[in-house]
Amino acid sequence: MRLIVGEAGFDPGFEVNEFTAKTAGAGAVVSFTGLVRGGQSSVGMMIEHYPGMTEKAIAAIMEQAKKRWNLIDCLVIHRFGKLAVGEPIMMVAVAGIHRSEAFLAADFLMDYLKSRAPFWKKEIGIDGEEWVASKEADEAALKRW
Amino acid sequence: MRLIVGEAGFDPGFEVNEFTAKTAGAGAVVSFTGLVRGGQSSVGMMIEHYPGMTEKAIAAIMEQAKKRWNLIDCLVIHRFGKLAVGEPIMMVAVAGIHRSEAFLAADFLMDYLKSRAPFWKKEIGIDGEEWVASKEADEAALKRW
Amino acid sequence: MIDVLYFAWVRERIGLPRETVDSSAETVTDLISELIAREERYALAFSDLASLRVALDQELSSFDAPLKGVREVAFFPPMTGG
Amino acid sequence: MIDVLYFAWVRERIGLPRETVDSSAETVTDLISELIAREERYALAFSDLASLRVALDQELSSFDAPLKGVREVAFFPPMTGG
Repeated sequence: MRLIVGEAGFDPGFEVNEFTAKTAGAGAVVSFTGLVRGGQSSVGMMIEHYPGMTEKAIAAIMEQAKKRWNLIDCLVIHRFGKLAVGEPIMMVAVAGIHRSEAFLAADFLMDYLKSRAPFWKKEIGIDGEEWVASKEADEAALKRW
Repeated sequence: MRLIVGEAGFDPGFEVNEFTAKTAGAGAVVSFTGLVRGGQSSVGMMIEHYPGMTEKAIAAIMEQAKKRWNLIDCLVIHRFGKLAVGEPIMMVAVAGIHRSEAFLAADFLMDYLKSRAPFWKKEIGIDGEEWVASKEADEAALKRW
Repeated sequence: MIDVLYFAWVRERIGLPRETVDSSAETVTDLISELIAREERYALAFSDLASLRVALDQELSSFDAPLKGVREVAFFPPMTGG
Repeated sequence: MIDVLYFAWVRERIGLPRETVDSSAETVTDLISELIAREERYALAFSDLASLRVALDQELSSFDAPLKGVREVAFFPPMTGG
């Protein structure tokens, strides 16, 4: 398992290839990449996090996913700091023996990262900044698992 | 939308990056890569397909996914011919505004490619060859949609 | 005249990937009956229709579908793509 | 002595990211009451507990949790990662 929490940009395609190359026996690799969306007035994003807790919380979520779906491996990269529109914010990659487990695990990881990893996004617009509000649907999504 | 059906190998990471670079406005990119799994006696795979129908069937499935989940774009690459253990067989990539649509669309594409795109896999083992049997679960999976 | 294509183990059992058949069959089932009557290898390939699929002009179809206007019929086992 | 950390808009309202507090509060709620009593900006930050979350020693917790043995308390809005 590999977890990177950092300010630096990353290359999702490179990362998924590196990840796949190390997972002998996998039949299925699912990856998710979250990108900074542009809006009419949005010029970027600022992400704050809780150093220490972030790593612990994500490692626990990965451990849980790996065990529950018998994954061969999983990867999480999550950035903080200032990001421009179009840049990757984070990615997960999951390698499983079969497809269904890989899809479920990636979906699970995303649901948990969204509501249980201590990151807070602030949208930077031309007219000012605004904290992204959490959605009730995000919290509700955890009940699926 | 981009569809490639061919014998040549491909680089999943490169393809997902190319795909992402062209999808302005996407917040979520989900990719799936299917790989040839090795077994105790498995040394590779031979994939047969129905030229003409393959392209038509996949294009129709992509069109349906794109409309239903309001995707920004989607990509399907599927190989035929002889493949070695560890090689990528196929991939899908889906770009959506939000995460949930991208996950659903990728899952849908995979379910349909599995049972509605005219490919037939034959496992090549050290002791002989055997056609991969379809699973009832694969057909049942289509009822989810 | 109709083009008949075979894939995967259907192709292997029949021993060829495609052939042009002079048939006046009205439905897929009729065509299968004509083929079975020809030779043992066809009877073998078509012995269990539940394990077969058919496409008419490259669209999945059913065995009772009419063949009127169809130029290409393909028989194959359930697909295993992805 | 307990380290109290603030994130996102909680940090902005209170005006600092962390501070060390000399407190004998027995629960998180008690600690919040002490902070609110200090200054208006705390009262503002803690005016709606439903929109706040708390972590004790980097584990999500509840407001009625005891503080005995806890070295680090963090207050923040619901997370928006991913």
